[in-house]
Amino acid sequence: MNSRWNYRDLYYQALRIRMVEEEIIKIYSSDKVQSPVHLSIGQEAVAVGLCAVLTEQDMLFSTYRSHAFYLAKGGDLKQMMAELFGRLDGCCSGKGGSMHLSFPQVGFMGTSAVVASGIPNAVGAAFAEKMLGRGNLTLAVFGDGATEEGVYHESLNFASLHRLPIIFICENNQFAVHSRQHERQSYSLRKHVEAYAIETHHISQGFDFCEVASAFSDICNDFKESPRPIFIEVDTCRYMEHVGTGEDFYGGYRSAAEQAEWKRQDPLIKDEALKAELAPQIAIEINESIAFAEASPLPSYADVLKHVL
Amino acid sequence: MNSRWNYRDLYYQALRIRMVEEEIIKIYSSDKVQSPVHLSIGQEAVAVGLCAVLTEQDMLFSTYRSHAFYLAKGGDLKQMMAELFGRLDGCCSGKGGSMHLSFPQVGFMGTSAVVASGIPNAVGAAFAEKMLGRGNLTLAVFGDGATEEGVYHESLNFASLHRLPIIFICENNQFAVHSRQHERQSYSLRKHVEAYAIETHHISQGFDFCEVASAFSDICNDFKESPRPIFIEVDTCRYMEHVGTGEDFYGGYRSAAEQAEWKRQDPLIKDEALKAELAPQIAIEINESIAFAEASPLPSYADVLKHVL
Amino acid sequence: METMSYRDALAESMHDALANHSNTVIFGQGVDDFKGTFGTTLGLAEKFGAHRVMDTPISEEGITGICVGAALNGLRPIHIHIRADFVFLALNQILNMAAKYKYMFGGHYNVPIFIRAVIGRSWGQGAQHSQSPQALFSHFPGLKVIMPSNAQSILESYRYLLSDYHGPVVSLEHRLMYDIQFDVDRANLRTGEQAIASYLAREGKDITIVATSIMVLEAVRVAKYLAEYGIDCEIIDVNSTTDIDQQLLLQSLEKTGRLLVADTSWVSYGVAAEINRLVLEHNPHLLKVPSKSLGMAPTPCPTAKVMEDMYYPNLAQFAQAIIAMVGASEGDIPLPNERSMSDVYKKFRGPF
Amino acid sequence: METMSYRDALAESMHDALANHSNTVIFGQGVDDFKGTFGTTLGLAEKFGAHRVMDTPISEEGITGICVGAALNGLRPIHIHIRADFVFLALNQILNMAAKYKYMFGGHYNVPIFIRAVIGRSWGQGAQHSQSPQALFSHFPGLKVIMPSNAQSILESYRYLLSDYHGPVVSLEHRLMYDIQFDVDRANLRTGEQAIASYLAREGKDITIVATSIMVLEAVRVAKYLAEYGIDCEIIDVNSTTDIDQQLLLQSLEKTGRLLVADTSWVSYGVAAEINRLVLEHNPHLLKVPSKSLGMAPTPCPTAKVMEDMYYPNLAQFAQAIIAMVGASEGDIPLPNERSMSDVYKKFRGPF
Ligand SMILES: Cc1ncc(C[n+]2csc(CCOP(=O)(O)OP(=O)(O)O)c2C)c(N)n1
Ligand SMILES: Cc1ncc(C[n+]2csc(CCOP(=O)(O)OP(=O)(O)O)c2C)c(N)n1
Ligand SMILES: [Mg+2]
Ligand SMILES: [Mg+2]
Repeated sequence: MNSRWNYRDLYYQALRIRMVEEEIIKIYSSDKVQSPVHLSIGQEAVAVGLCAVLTEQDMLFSTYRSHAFYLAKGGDLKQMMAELFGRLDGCCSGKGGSMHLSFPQVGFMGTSAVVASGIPNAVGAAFAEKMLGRGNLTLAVFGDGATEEGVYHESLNFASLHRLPIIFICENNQFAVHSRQHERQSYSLRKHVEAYAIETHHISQGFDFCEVASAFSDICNDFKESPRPIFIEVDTCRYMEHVGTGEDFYGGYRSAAEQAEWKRQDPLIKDEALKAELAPQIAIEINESIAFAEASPLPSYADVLKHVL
Repeated sequence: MNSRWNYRDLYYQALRIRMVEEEIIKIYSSDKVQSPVHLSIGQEAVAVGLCAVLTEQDMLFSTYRSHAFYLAKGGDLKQMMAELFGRLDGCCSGKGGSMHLSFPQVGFMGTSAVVASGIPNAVGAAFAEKMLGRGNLTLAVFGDGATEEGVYHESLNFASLHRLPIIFICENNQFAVHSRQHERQSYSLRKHVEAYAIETHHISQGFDFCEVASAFSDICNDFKESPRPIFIEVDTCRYMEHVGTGEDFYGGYRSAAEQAEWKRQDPLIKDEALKAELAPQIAIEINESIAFAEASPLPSYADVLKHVL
Repeated sequence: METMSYRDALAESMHDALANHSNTVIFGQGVDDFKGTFGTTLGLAEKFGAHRVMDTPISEEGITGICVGAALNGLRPIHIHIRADFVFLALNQILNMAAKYKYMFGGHYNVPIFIRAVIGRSWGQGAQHSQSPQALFSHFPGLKVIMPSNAQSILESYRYLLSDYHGPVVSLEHRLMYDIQFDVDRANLRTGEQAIASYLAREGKDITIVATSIMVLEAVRVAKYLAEYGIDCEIIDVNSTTDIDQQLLLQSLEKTGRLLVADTSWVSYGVAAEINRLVLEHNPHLLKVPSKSLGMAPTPCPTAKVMEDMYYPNLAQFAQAIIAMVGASEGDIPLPNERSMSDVYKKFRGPF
Repeated sequence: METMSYRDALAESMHDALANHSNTVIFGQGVDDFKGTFGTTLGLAEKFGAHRVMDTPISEEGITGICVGAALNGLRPIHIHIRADFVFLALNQILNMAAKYKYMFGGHYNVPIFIRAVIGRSWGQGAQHSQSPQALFSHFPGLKVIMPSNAQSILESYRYLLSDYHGPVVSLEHRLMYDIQFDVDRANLRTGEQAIASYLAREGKDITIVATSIMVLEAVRVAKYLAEYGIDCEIIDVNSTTDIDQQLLLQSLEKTGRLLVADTSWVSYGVAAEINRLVLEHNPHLLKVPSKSLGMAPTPCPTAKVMEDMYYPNLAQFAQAIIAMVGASEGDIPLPNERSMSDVYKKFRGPF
């Protein structure tokens, strides 16, 4: 483990995210959360490692698979839970739900449920950042599948052409819903990006938050010397099904064995001692967030009509 | 000059296209052609060289810059002229005009005035060709600017993924309207395409129809051995403005000197003797086509309402 | 009589299209997976081959363009979207290419592509998974748009449009109906253009309800409810929003003098607007009372269930509107007190 | 009174937006070239810098998404399309993102992007360079759509929307008006929301013509023509299709009892449909005669001039419709015999 990062702190972050999502699984059958949930279980270390390096001013745009990045970036747990419960105190007043979390106070700029749609938005934010002469980072986070959309090509081209201060993060879990990457893509991700004269990096240990943070921190230091578009592919593994609360192999498209190698290295599974130590405190926080959510008022029709224009 | 091709025949084709467009320029001020015209003057050798290798069953999809490929592929001149004049005997009954020529009898499958929109159509035709077990070629012809559209990325990916029998032809005249390529593109065209595992070729002598035909013929022979997506960049030079009938340097974005090198090598300019010999016959044909167009009936309101569903 | 779910009617239609036409192909994300597009393409890749039932990259515009090109060269592609909202990425190919290819080239081509897209609330879909773009498509000449409201309609319209019709079609399928069982009368399947015609779903004399998709079912429910209180509703199932039967509409209104349009989308610039135009351009004195329109609230769709329930019209609002229009006093007729349409129809629970 | 062309009003509005707001930027293909978007952005790159007036790659969806993101981070982007048809490539970003970003996230963000798109016939544009998508955009909550019909409207609405309004806007500018000179009354520019309100373009008592964009000018021409024959037309300029003033509409119809809608797009599911809905939902007895609607023929746009002239309504058809509605007999009033609207307005000749 890399000593530049406090293993315990990052472990805590990652465990917190996992426990939050495990709690969501537990309560999902109660229908308290009545919207689709795309879980990040197995992928938490990516969000935690990256966000460890970021400030609250740095801006991050991500996807419907939003919980991990929301929490890692510093979004409020209570407000997230209230959002999932469809309450007025939710971070988006109940209008967003699990697929549309946002917490601008900490630079968590929004998540789109239309694949790849947030990528150009991040490029645009980086354009503004550069034009306004400010120095914060902008991150576009997306999955491997998102690279198949045309707008990805357009976004890479524009970012490179104007040498914008943006970091593209591709969380490669090798699946889009139930389709494997090689069934959908004729290109290798990084070689393709390099054709746009964009520098690429690869973080293969996506299960290891400290490794992710270290690698990303090096990249960011260099980036700050010379702001420019950078692409980082982070390998990771989805443990649960694409959407919903089931395992990711019950459909037969994937074997449990395939995940075993990842799980074997996953600190949240391996380091049972630390888990045992930290879990109780997190459990309390989660319970409080649920209590908060349940106590929060339900929106009214007047609320439905707000925020349109 | 390459002996595999009859220089005189191809010269005739190219000269015919140029003279047709020069005639269009001449009559444009009479308002007989009341629609935008995107001329190919300077680029004729590309169309002529490529189409020399094709059969009438091979399918070609191209753009609003349509005259050269329409004629080279074997589209009827009289019907083209009638189309430009907005007459019922036009190849599209007057509904298409200069930007939307089509002549399915010879595999000229249509032209779109929305940049890059025809590219996936060509890929789809190739898909059908493969699925139906037929062996004709499909060509997607487009400009350098079209490669900036997202759908280009999607089309390349799909064609490669399914190893479709399609040839992508990028006519690189280095301009999109008044913008130079480097102001719009962060990638080099062929390197970018290669990222999709698509084989690329470069034909730099786009002014030389025999060279184009030879190079393309070699590629096609190989293609027939092993049908697969292939990308060919053909360098060429637009002599006239993007749309309309003016020269291409009056706006100041481009100098006449820039074109001089191309013009110096242009057989249609260089070989005055052959031109003098062939021109009279072509002029007669053109005059006949204009007479045909002018004699053709005007469409009625009943015609407006036809062909919707 | 045979009963059949909407889902099974879709599955049968997909199967038959592949079986009856060797040039039919199905494209779509996940069409070959173990969920098979909510069960409507299950087993088809296995039976007809992966080359005819193809999973696609996430490239809506590109795949639509590929379908158009394949159609120009002899195939009959079906392209499936699990949400109509995703079709917005493909609108250039649909509106600028598919809808115009035949016309632009003077009739040289037909473009038999069939786009299936799922609409409708189900489970906290939110703003980007809930839209119902029939008005958008229906504004553009060159397309046919259908909104089947039952299994019989699916069998009829899909058979016709996938066999005997040769232009681009958009079919909007409501997610909440997939699990519903419908009566199917195979002996009397409508054929030809009749297969997509508007029709009387219920006869009545007091009010004409013009409805699309699941709102036809809602209309039937409200009609049954109000019948007990002596209100007799006539219901027209629009069926195809591009082929509204104006005669049927006007005849009905001549009888009832009252018009309520119930649509699955927003009211402004929607089906309600078009229906009102058809009426007012024909006869300005047909209605006894102002028309009314039911649709989504004039906002993007909120995610929270409690807001969703207010966002979509429910049975009580439906009944209330009718009661007010026929001039019955509300005091006399209790309003049904269901909270939510989805509670009524839904057999499934999350995620989609 | 000052006169000013539509083009100059656009150019001034672009200039002022850049001059008054350091966070305004202009994106678009060719905005910095020597033609300067039909002369409306000429010289601005030189004056305000290439970083603020930027030529873009041919990537409509991407650039729109970039505008949205830039707006979320403090800029006020203007995105210009020389043809509204090209905006169809960007509809996902407009409909699924820009129109919903504020709502979806509970009001956290504003998305002040301003999309300028050129509509309208000019010179054999054909099916893919002629569409007028106001109905499409206006169906989706979250957008404002304007269709300025004169230079004064441009000055008013652009000033308001580019300074004091903070949501996404689509402005549809009619190509045939660019060269027309209009009276401009700078002392009385409407401000605030009034800047985009519908207004009475002409008072009259016999018929209400509700018009958009250049059809307002056509309405004024036909009104002048018919005034000589004793027919007194009232004209409402809708101005914003998302903010139609229903009161103004109803008051006018109470007076005239006759409704003719003249729009730049197709009639079905268009502005005419929406206006008819607004009337019929309010009062079923307002009209004395059936309403009429004028718009493009129900087909894609043909290219040939002679077909274009039949495709778009002309002055004779306009007059004929009114004459029929007011019950004058056609024999008494000769029809104007212009062949084509574009012959009247056009100062320019090809290519665009
Ligand atoms: C434009 C669009 N098309 C299709 C979908 C349906 N869909 C939701 S998530 C998803 C897969 C995305 O895969 P990837 O980008 O790898 O992200 P992951 O889910 O693996 O995190 C698809 C196809 C969508 N939401 N948007
Ligand atoms: C989607 C779209 N955006 C913009 C335009 C306007 N436009 C017409 S041609 C053109 C340039 C295309 O350049 P290129 O692809 O290099 O072809 P060339 O004209 O050089 O043959 C542009 C931007 C369009 N027709 N369609
Ligand atoms: Mg993935
Ligand atoms: Mg070019």
